[in-house]
Formats: sequence, C-alpha cells, structure tokens
Amino acid sequence: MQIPIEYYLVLSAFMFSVGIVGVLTRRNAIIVFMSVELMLNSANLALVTFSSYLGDTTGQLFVFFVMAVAAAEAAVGLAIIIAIFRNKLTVNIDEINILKW
Amino acid sequence: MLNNIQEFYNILPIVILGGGIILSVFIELYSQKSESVLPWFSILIFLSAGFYSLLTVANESIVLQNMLSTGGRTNIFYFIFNIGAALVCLLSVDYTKKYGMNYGEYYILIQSSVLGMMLMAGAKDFFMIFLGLEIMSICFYVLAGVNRKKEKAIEASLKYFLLGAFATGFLVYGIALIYGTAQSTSIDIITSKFTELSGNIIFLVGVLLFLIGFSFKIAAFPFHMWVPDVYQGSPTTITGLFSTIGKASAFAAIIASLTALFSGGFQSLFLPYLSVLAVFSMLFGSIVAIAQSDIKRMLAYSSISHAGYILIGLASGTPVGVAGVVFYLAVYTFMNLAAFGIISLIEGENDANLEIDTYSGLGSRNPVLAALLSLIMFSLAGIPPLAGFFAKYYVFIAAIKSGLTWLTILGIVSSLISVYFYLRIVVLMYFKERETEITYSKSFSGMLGVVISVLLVILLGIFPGSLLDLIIAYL
Amino acid sequence: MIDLIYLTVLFPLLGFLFNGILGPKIRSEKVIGIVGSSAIGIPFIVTVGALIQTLSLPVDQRLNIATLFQWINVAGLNINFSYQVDQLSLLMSLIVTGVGFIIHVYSIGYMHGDKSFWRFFAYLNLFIFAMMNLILADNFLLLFLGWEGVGLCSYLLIGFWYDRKFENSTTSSAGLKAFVVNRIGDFGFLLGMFLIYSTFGTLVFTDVFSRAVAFDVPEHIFTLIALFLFIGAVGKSAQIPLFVWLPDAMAGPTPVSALIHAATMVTAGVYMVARCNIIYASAPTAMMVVAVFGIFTAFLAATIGLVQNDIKKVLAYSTVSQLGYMFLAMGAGAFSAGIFHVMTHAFFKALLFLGAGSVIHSMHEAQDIRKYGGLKKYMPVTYATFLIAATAISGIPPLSGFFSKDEILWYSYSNLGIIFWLLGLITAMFTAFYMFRLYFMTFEGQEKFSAKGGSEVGGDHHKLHPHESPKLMTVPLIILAVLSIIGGFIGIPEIFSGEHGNIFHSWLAPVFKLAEFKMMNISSHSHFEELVLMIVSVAAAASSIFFARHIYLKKPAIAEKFSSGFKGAYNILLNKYFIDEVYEASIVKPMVKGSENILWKIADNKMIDGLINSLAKLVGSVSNNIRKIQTGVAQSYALVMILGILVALFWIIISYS
Amino acid sequence: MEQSLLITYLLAIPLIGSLLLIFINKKNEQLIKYFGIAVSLLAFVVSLIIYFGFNDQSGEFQFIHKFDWVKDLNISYHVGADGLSIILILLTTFLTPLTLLSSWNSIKRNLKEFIFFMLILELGMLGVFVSLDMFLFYVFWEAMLIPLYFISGIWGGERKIYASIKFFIYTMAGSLLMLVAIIWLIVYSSNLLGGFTSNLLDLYKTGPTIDTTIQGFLFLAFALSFSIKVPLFPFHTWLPDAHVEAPTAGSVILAGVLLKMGTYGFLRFNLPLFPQASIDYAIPISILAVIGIIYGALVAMVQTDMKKLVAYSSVSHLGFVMLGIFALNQEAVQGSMIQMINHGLSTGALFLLVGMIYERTHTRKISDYGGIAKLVPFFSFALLFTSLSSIGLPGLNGFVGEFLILTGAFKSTVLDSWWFAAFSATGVIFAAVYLLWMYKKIVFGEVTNPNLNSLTDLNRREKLVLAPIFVFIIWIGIYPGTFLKITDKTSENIIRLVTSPQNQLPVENVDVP
Repeated sequence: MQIPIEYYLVLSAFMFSVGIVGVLTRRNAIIVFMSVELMLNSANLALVTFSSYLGDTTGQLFVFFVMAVAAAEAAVGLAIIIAIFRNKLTVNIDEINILKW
Repeated sequence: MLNNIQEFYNILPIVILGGGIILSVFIELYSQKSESVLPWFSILIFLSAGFYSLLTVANESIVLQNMLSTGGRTNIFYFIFNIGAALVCLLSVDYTKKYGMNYGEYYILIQSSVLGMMLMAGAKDFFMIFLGLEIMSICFYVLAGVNRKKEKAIEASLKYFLLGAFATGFLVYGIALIYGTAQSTSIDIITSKFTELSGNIIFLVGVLLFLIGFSFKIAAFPFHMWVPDVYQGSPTTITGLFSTIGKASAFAAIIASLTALFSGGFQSLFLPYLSVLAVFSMLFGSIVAIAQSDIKRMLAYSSISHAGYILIGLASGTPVGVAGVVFYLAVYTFMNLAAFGIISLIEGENDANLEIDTYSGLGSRNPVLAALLSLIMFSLAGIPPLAGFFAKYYVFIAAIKSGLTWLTILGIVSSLISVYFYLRIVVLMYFKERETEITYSKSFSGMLGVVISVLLVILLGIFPGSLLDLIIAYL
Repeated sequence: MIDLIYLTVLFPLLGFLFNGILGPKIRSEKVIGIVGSSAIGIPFIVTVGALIQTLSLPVDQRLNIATLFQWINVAGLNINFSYQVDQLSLLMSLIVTGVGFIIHVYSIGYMHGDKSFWRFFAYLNLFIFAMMNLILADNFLLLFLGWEGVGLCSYLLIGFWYDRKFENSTTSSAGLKAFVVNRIGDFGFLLGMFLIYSTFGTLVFTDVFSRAVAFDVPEHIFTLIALFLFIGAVGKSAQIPLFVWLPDAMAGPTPVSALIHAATMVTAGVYMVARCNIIYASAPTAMMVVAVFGIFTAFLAATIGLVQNDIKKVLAYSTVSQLGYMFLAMGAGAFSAGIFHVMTHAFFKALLFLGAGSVIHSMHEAQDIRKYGGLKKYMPVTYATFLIAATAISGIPPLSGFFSKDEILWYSYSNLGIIFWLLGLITAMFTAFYMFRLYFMTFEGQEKFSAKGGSEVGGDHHKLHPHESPKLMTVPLIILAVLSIIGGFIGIPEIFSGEHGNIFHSWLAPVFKLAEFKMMNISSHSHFEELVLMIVSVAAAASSIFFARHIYLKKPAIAEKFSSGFKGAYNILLNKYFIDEVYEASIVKPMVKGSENILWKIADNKMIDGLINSLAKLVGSVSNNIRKIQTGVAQSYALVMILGILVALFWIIISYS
Repeated sequence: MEQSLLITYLLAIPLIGSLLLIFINKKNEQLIKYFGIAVSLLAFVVSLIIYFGFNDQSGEFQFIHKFDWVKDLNISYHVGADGLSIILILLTTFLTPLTLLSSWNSIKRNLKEFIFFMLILELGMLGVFVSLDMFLFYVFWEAMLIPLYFISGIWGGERKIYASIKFFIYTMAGSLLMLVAIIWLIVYSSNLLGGFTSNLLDLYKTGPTIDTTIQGFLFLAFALSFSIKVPLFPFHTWLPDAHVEAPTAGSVILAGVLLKMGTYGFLRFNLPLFPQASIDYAIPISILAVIGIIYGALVAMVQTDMKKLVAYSSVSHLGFVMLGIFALNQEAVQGSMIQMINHGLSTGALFLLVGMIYERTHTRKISDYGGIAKLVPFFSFALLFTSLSSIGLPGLNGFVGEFLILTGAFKSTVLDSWWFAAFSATGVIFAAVYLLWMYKKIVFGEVTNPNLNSLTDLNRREKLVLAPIFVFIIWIGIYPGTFLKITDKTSENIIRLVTSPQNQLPVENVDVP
C-alpha cells in the first residue's frame, strides 16, 4: 500500500518550518547555517517524493545538484564564519552589528 | 550534446567565459605578477564575450537540450553583464592595490560570477536558473569579504551569506513544489500548463516562493534589509558589481522564467504582489536615503528605490514593460558603476572620505570629478536630457499603458523625494566651501572606467533609440 | 490750419525733449525759458488759426478729425492717434495754450535762480503735451493717455523741490498722494471705458455718441457708465471724497499750482463730462449725483477756505469750491454754462495764484497771510490785478466771474430747484468773504510782517523789504486781469443780449445738441425771475465783501473773538474736517498693517511656506525613525523577510481558496 | 511643409557656443565675456531673421524641422514656431546679451562657468518655446532647471542654498505630475492614432476627445506645473526667495523669461489640448489670478528688500497675464501675449537697475537709501521710467497689455462677470503705490545714509544695457502694432481651438485604458 504523498509533503513542510525557526532563534552563526542546510534538505525530500510519485527522474537529478550546491555553500560559509571568529572572537550574530541604520 | 557546429557558435560567449576562468587559474598558479596581468586579461575576456554576443544577437536558438536559449534578449543581457564586469575590473585595478587585496582570485571570482549570471539570463529550465544563481551567489559571498582585514567587509559577507542561503532555501522549495505540480522543470512546459494549473494552490505557492527567492536578490522591499549593510561593508567596486549586474541578472532570471506568467490572464494573479513590492521599495528607498550620512549607504538605499521603478515595469506585464525593464537595467548599470567608480577614486585609505560632507567644495578642487558625479546624480534623479530620465519615462509609459496610473503617480512622488538627496551631493560639491583638504588617489584606469560609463549614460540619454530598438526587435 | 492741429501736441513734446535732454548743458536760463514758452506759444497761434478756419466753416461741418497713425488694433478695438477739432476742443485748447503760455512767461521770472531750472520747464512742457492730448483726443483711450499723463506731470511738479519739507512731511510724499488719489479716480474711469467698449463695441467719441442715441441701451447701463466716468472726474477734479490731494498739491512751485491746479488739469474732469454729455443726459440719476456732489463740494470747500491762514491753501480750497460749481452746472444740464465758468475761472484763478506767487516771491517764501499786511504800497500792480481777480471771483458785475457764476446759479434754480440755488448762493457769499478776507489781510491794513523776520525756508536772512516783482511777472498779471474783465462779455445771458446774444452758448450749442434733444425738460421760467435772482446774488456778494472789510480792516479783534468763541467749529474747519486723518486711519493704516502682518508674515511665510517646510521636515523625521529598522542584526532581517513571506502566502491562500 | 533649418541653427548657436567656451582658458576673462556676448548676439540676429521670415497671416506653425529621435515611441526632434513662440524667442535672445553685458564685473568668481550656464540656460529656454514634440518639450522644460539652479546656487546671496533647492524641488514637483499627464495623454491617443506618438499636432486632435472628467484631471496636472512656474497665487512662495538670492543676471532671466514659460505652457498645451476643461476651470483659475494680483501688490507694498518688492510685483503682473489667458477672447489673449513681453522688459530693467545700485552699495534694504536723486540723476530717471512702464502708464508698454487684458476680461463670455476686471483694475492703483513708494524712499528726500555720497552715476556700459530696453518700452507703448500683428492669427487660432474644438478623428467607442 503506497504511502499517500501528503505524508511526505507534510513532513518536508514541517522540516522546512523547523529550519526557519532555527534560523530565526539561534544565536550561533554555525547553528543558523545548519538550520539553513536543514531547509535545503527538506526541499530535497519534497523533490524526491514528487520524483518518485511522478515516476520521473528529473527530481532526483535536481536533488544531486542541490546537494552539490549545499556542499559548496557549506565550504564558503564556514570559511567566512572562521574569518569572523578570527577577527572578533565571537560567532554570536547579535554582536556582529557594526553596520546599522 | 552539441548536435552541430552552429550551436557551438551560439553558446560561444559562455565558452569564452569558461575558458577564461580556467586560463586565469593557470595564470594565477604559474606567473608571479599575476595580480597585474589578470585584471587586463579578464577585461579582454569580458569585452570579447560581450561584443561577440552583441554581434550574434540575431541568431536565436535553444541549445543544450532546451536548457539554454541564446540570441535575442539573452545576448543583450550577456552584453550588459560583460560590459559591466569589464568596467568593474577597470575600476578595481588600482582600487585593490589601495586596500592590499589585489590577489588574482578576485578577478577569477568575478569571471565565474558573470558566468553564473549568463547561465541564469538564458535559462530555459529551472535547473539552469538554480545553477546560475548559486554560482553567482557563492562568488558574491566571497567577493563581499575579500578584504579580510576590514571588520566591516567580513560582517557584510557573513550577513550576505546567511540571508542569501536562507533565500535560496525558499527558492529550492518553490522549485520543488512547481516541479511536483507541473511534472517538469522546463519553463516552456510549465508555461504551457499555466492555464489549468492556475487553480492549483500548491503550484501558486511554489511560484510565490520562487518569486520570493528572487525578490531577495533584486532587493525588493521586505527582502531588502541586507542591501545597506552589504553594500556599505564590501569594497566599493564590488558593491558596484552587486548593485548593477548582480541585480540585473536576478531580473533577467525573473523575466526568463515568469514573463509568460505575468502577461497572459494571470496578470491579475501576481500584479498586487509586484505593485506592493514596487511601491514600498521606491518609497522606503528614497525616504530613508535622505537620513544617510555615508554615501555608499545612501546609494544602497537609492538602488532599493530603483529596484522599485524596475518592478513597476515588471508589474505592467506587457512586452513594452519588459523592454522598459531591460533598458532601465542597462542604463542603471552604467549610472551606478560610474557613481561607485567615482566614490572608489575619492575613497581614502581605510574608509576615509566616505562621509557625505567630505564631498563639500569638491567643485572647486577637482572640477572634472565633480562635474561627472553631478551628471550622474542628475541622471539618477531622472532629470532629462540624461539616460535616467528616459529609462523612467519608458517604464512609466508601460505602466500607464496597462492602467497602473496610480503606481506611476507614487513613482513620481518617490522620484521627487529622491531628487532632494541626489541634489544634496551636488549642493555640497558646488555651493559649499570646505576647509580641510582631502587626498584621493590618482588612478588612470579608474578614471577611464568612470569616463566610459558616464559617456555611455550620456549616449543612452541623447540616443536612447540605439539600444531600445535593439531590445524591442528581439523581445 | 485744422490738419496742422497735431503741431499743438508735437511742439510741447519737442520742448520737453529739448529741455529735458539738453537742459542741464545749457547754462543760460534765457534760452531754456524761450524754448519752453515758444513750445506753448506756437501751438496757441495754430489753435487761433484753427479757430478762425472753423469759424469760416458752416455750423454743421465744424467737427473734423486729423488722424496720425494707428495705435492699437486688436479684434473689435481699433484706436488711432487722431485728434478731433470741434468747438469744445478748440475752446479748451485756447484756454490751455493761452493761459499756459502766460504762465510759462511768468515762471521764467518766478523760477529765476533755481538750480534745476531746465527740469521745471521740461516738466511743464510735458504737462502741456499731455493736456493737449487729453482735450484733442478723438477717443477715450487717447484721452486716458492724456488723463494719466497730466497726473504724472502733477506728481513730478508737486515733488519738484524733492528735498524740501512740506507740512511735517516731504513734497515728494505730497506728490505721491496726488498721483495715488488720481490713480483711484483713473480706476473708475477705466471701468467706465470697459463698460462703454463692451456695450458700444468702440471707444471713438463720434461712434460712441451716435450709437448711444441709436442703440436702445437700458438706462441703468448709461447710469453706470456715467457714474464710473464721474469717479474718474472726481479723482482728477478733486471733488468729494477725493479732493484731499489738491490742498497738498500746493507743495509745488506757485506757477504749477496756477497752471495745473487751477486752470487746466483740474478742469479735465469737467471737460470729460461735457464731452460725454449725451451719456449723462440719458442718465438723469447720474446727473443728479453729479449735481449733488458738485454743490456739496462747493459748500464744504468754501467753509474750509474761510479759516485757512496760508495764502495758497485759501486759493486751493477756492478752486475746489469753484470746481464744485462747474459740476453743479453739469448736473443741471447747463453744459455750456459749466464750460463758460471753466474759462472764466481759468483766467481769474490763474491770476490769483500768480498774484499770490509774486507776493510770496517778494516776501521770500513766507506764505502765512497773518504775517502780511499793507502790501498795497509796495506792490501796486500785484495789488491792482489781485483786486480785479478777487472781485471777479466774487461775482460782482461786470467782471467775468459774475456772468459765468450767475448763469450756473440760474440754471441750477431752473433745472434743479431752490435748495441747490440757495446753497449756491451761500457758497457764493462765503467765496466773496474769504477772497476779500485774504485781500484785506494781505494788501490793506498795517504791516504785520516784522522788519527783521525772514523767510523760514532757504533764502538769505537779510532784512525783509517787499518789492514789486519784475516785469516778466507783472505783465502776465496784467494780461490775465484784462481777460478776467472782458472774459464775461462773450457769454452775456439772453435777457441782456437778446435772442442769440450769448455768443459762447451758440458757439458750443452744436456740441451739446444731442444732450439738449434728450433732456427737453427745460421748465419755462420768466426772464423776470432771472433778473430778480441776479440782483439777489449780487447783493449777497457785495454785503459779504463789506462784512469782510469791516472785520479785517476796521476791527481785527472781532476775528479773534469769533475764532476763540466758536473754538470747536474753528478747529474743525482749520483741520479740514480731519478728512486726511480719517482716510489715514480708516484705509491706509489698516491696509499697510494688514498686508504686512497678515498677508506677508502670516499668509506667505507661515502658511504656504510653513506648509511646505513642515512637509519637508515630516519626510526627514519619518526617514530618521524608519532608518531604525535596520538594527544591524542578521536575524532581524530574516524576521522581516519571514513576515513579508507570511503576508504573501496569506494573501495567495485567501485569494485562491 | 518644407523643412527650414533656421530654428535648429538658433538652438545650435548657444549649444556650440557653450561647448567652444570650454576650450577658452580661464585666465583671459575679457575674451570669455566678449565671446559670450557675441554668441548671444548671434542668436539674436538669427531670431531677427526668423522674425522677418515669419508670415503673420497664417496661424500655423512655421519653420518646421523634424527628424526621428526614438522611432519606437515615435518621439521626434520636431521644432516649429508660431506668433507666440516668435515673440518669446525674441524676448529671450534680446534679454540674454543684455544680462551678460550687465554682469560685466559683478561676477568675480569662475566667470567661465557662469557664461557657460547662461548659454545653456538660453538653449533650454529657446528649446521650450520651439519644441512641438511633447517629449522634447519636457526634456527642455526640465533640463532648463539645472543651469539656473547652478547660477542661483553658486553666485547667489547668503541663503542661496535654501532658495535654489526650494526653487528646484518646487518646479520639479509640478513638472513630474505633468509628466504623468503627458504619458497618459500619449497612451490614450495611441489607441486612436495607432501606436505611440508624442507629436503635439496629433495630440491636438486627440486631446479634445477625452471625456470631460479625465480631461479635468489632465488639465489640473498640466495647470499645477505651469502655475508653479507662472507663479499663480498659492504656488508663488519660491519666487521671492529665488529672486533675492539669485545674482542680477539670474533674476533678470528668471523674471524676464522663465516666468513666461508657465503662461506659454497654458497657451500652448492646456488650452488647445483640453478645451472643455479649460472652459470649466477658467473661473477658478481667474479667481486665483485676481487674488494673485491684489495679494502680490499688497505684500509688495510692505517689503523692505528691493528685490523682494519687485518679485512680488511680478506675481501681481503675471496674475494679469493669467486673467487674460482665461478670459478666452481675442483682446484678452492678445493682451496677455503682449503683457508677457512687457513684463519681461519692465521687470527685467527693474532688476538690472537694482543690480546696478547693489553693485555700488551692496545693500538691497530700501531703508539704507534716501535722496540719491542729486547723486545719481540718470539712475533716478531710469528707475522712474521703468517704474512708470511697470505701473502701466499709458504711452508706455505696460498699459497696452493691461488695458487689453482688462477689456477682454470685462467683456469675456466665459467669465461673464464684471468683478474680475473690476478687482484686478484695483491692481493698477496698488502698482502705483508700491513702486512709487519705493521710488520716493530711495530717490527723494535728503541723503541720510553717509556712505551714499560715494555713489557714481551709471557708466556708459550700463546705459548701453538699458537703452535698447527703453527703446522697446516706448515702441510697444506708442506703436504696439508691430508685435500685436505677429500674435494676431496665433491667438485667434488658440481661441478657435478652445471654443470650438473640431476633432477630425472619427471617435469610435474608445475604451479608456
């Protein structure tokens, strides 16, 4: 018995909103970055679900691209966070606010 | 893959760019004085790609298994991106020396970001759009923080990275939903299915999320918060890159993917979204710009309000509107590049001379620069006979043609407010005297870049027909 | 000679240009004087020639027009610089050029030694140019050009000695007052012209008057036109309520007062009313208004004249009063009588002023008659001519004053009623009284001027010894005296001269025949009544002369008793019923204060500017606190994005659920 | 219609002149001054050729020269002139050399830029008067702001920054609203004419077909922009500041020509394009004009600064012109056209004189002066003569215009009430009061202020500046036919367009966008 598609979609939507809440509430830059990755993965989940239900491979193909991009983003993001840390000895987003108004 | 030689010629600009990037990496690896060679090499690459695409604007075709379209509007965008990038490199030749950040990678990153833009502009498939967008964004995140020593730059790149990735999350989720409902990621198939899908809420949410992803990129009102900080933090030439061709590429992607959506019967669907965004960005941009004391931050807010004007063109949803948007992007690119070019020339060592009052009395001390900057300021304010005016005029025609008179009136209210803060710079330069002397670097290439862009602005102002006919011919 | 009439206008202009441009370079006053006077003399000769030629023409062809060139030609309005030579304009130009010439000669003497001698003659010639334009014009617009031109020249000439004080303010402010009050009158005249143009479609006299008869225009339009034009006349000829400028006009040199404020300019209003007789005739209410204003001004001015102590002020109020008489004549429909009084008044009033001028000249600018006395033996010619003029103005036969004034009184009695006649009689008595009061205080009685007292204004303080004025000044006096005597004989009323005896009346009759035809309401009064009234008026005048002689010659104490007795009344009259102060307080002060505080400070600066500046400040403050949204923390940016997204999602779901 | 390049030459002269100016080096100021005057005189000569070549029997546009600029929007460089443009061109090219001559030594700092901006300003003004393409008109209309902004900003008085920004934003606000109206009109007529066109002559055909309510809004949009420029009553507060702070040359050109742009705009665009709305709004605008006349005169009476007084007098004089335009009959419109020239001459001369005395004493306060008649006789004569022309003394130019306007307003069927002419005629009285009051305080009386004794009378150059203006003041006063003849057919044409708009277009069921 095939699991109806809505279950997966609800799961991915839930994961997506968890990611959003993570971005909004957490202070640490790395945690924020992880929650963004979480959002991306929830999108991957949705893509895979659609691809399997539609019996069409483009969705899965797209997931590969998304994962590749996520990896690249991770590399660059962490490099930036390290640069911030080396410079200001903190990764807490609230303290990174020289540029304002 | 390449089913015939003609297809190869069509995608030659992208090939030139790709080859350029690889060659630059080799140059960076093997030659010692790569810092002085690379800028001119990348300018050469950009110019050749730009003019080649201008020459072959006639042969429109779909290549790479209808992943990418070439010719027509795409080539025009290619031309804008490459000329803009060439000017950025020209401006940053001496600028990078001033800040000690003239590593070779700076230019490689610019070249790869332009490659990403070109992919986005010509995309016929959401794959290509996502891919192009990500290539560009990642290069931008790094370019923002190129000057590691400067605290502001790093902060800017962090903010840009976090919020950029956040927006990409929405984009991908949007694409997923669209793919789910339309069973394909190719834009043509999706547009053909618009009619029956217009009732499907999942599809509409998908399109909305996709649009939100890009609204972040073009800095429309609710998603603009990152712009002032990133533009102020990152090096001036890079800010020029972000605000001009970075924004233009985002618009190009929206046009590539969603024009069918905006015109057709669906205009009423997303019209409210676009016009609300346009109104808020215009008014917010110009009102807050008045209170700014740093010139880069002021220009950041002015770029937000210009995004609003371009959105008016999009909201009109007609081919005339799209032509208006393309023309506006071209003019806006050259205006902003000239403005940021002049600021980069005047900028002292560590962020000196960025305060607006440092510009007072410039008229008497350096008349040429002052004249160029005031020309640009008048053009940004949209005063004839400069290009800024014609761009706004054309966009307003498109808006009124599709009945958005009230939007145009709000448009002129915001441009009236913007006249004040653009004029404040001119007032400071010519009407006020300044006691203390400010030092600024003499840089031939920087000046050349500025002069070229100002000439382009004046040219487009006096003969708008030259570019406009081209755009309309290949709508 | 008629088509050379434009010379009468051209020569004064040339005189003005010559004196105006070359004047400062020519040192000798002789050349300037000769050029100035001949610029008026030659036009006098041309006018006489034209008169002779017109006399030779048959009665009905005596109106011819000499057109120079086109002035304004827009749509219906077709105005040319063209001059109309008919009985009325010839008569007026005779007066203007004749009396003008005499006064020019006189002023060569009077203004001797003045440093801007050339400027005086330039302005006088310009005045004659404007006056000739006024009386010779063949359309209302050219008349208006002359009308404002004379106003300008009176402004220039009143303020001629621009650095001298005049009654606690400067001569130039007196000039400005004259110009502004004239301008108020011109405002009314303008409205009259507009109404004429919009009803008759033209401004040329001949067409307007022929259409006035032909078109069946409702009477209230005629009344309105007449009243508007009358406002202009009131402004120009100093009737109530706009007469306040004439007494102040005495700030100018005496020849100016003689020429402008006695003989010519002030009579422009009377000429205009006479010229538009058909309009007034077809508006009886307007005629009544003119008459009432006339008699009331005459009476009021006469009362003020009784107590004035400055010689020129007395004459000024007497002019206002005589003008009142002329308008009374116009109001009574006796146009030719009015014009006759204009002529005679020009002669004796000019003489009075010139006489006063020679007195002031010899007394070194002292003008207060209480300091005069017994000048008879020092200045015989002035004394004699002054006496003739005084008797003439009082209306003692056989002098000209009697004929013209009596005719007016008779017509006012026959056309308007007993009250007008009675008031006219009382005014005549007052006139005789103050004229002879002036005469006796100046020429008769013992010398009240202290030997060593000098002139308060300029001049050296050497011992004061009055002397007769030089030849140049006395000859004009004599000529004018002769004219005052014989002037009356050309207008002898029918009862003495038989059916067509009154030459003057028959000469002007064609000009006014349209009005006569319209009025037709002459009630038939017998000659006997006319004779009786004539005797009564002469007796009244003679008695007031003796009464004045009794007070001012025999017992001056009575005058003191009178003035101290009726302290209040005396004071009111002396300060001319405080009219100036009333105007100042009621109109000028509120307007100036109002426009300064309310209009400028509040309306302009506060309201309009305030509104815009506050708008700008509002935008500035809004931008300052919106700016605060950019807190700098990346998460708050993300929060704003999410809010935006939620709103968008919410909107999509609602609109499509 | 044969193409005549005369007007293009007229526009080219100041443009090429200003560009050549850049190559003259800053040092030899004499050459710069002579060059500037030579260029503007050359422009005057060309405008005279145009004047003599103009056939005043036909009310149509002449000297048309047209070529495509932006093909897609059918925007073309389309210039031509009719009677109204000819007299205004003559006024511009007549006043500019005089202003340059008058600011011979009053402009000390960077003279080259000053002459450059003056020539560009002249180009902008001429452009506005000759352009027959709405887009081209708008380009010149706005571009002309920049040079004047710089002139009053760089060489102005103390509060020059506030005044120049206020002037710029004030005019900009009005013209932006007009831009929306222009675009709306172009879009609307694109349905009727098939495709965008901003050619004024075509728009004259489609304008009247718009239904009255929308026509009303468009009329108001245009009217706002022009009445700020005129300035009509409530929008006039920028004028006194702009005048006080601008240098002499700036205020002469500002008063002489720039204020006429507003009235020119009403005659060229508002009336013919929106005939029904013009008739509906004739009375409200005339009420504002009459208020402007009286308000301007009253406030002028209490001014302490000479330039402010003359500025408010301009508000009053242009109130007359507006009244003339909206009386909508031949006399009034002719009167308003001639009055534009008169105001240009008399107020221009007044500003020149104020500038000349300011050069000597560096104060514009009326109270600082007194009794200078003896010291500077020619100046006093000149000031009196100009004040009289400005008051409207018959025989001088002011009267001809004022009389025609008031007669027209009196008998105008559109206003159909006497009160307009009656109330504005009181302006004639106030004009006399404030100008002669100022004249009395400055010229007559004793010399109170000691440092006035060093005053020198006008030198030959200054007399040379004033002479031509005085000649024209007398010429228009005595023989206005020369100028009335030119604008005769044009005003007839405009009135015909307004009172009986014959729209050649077959009006199908136009769907309003």
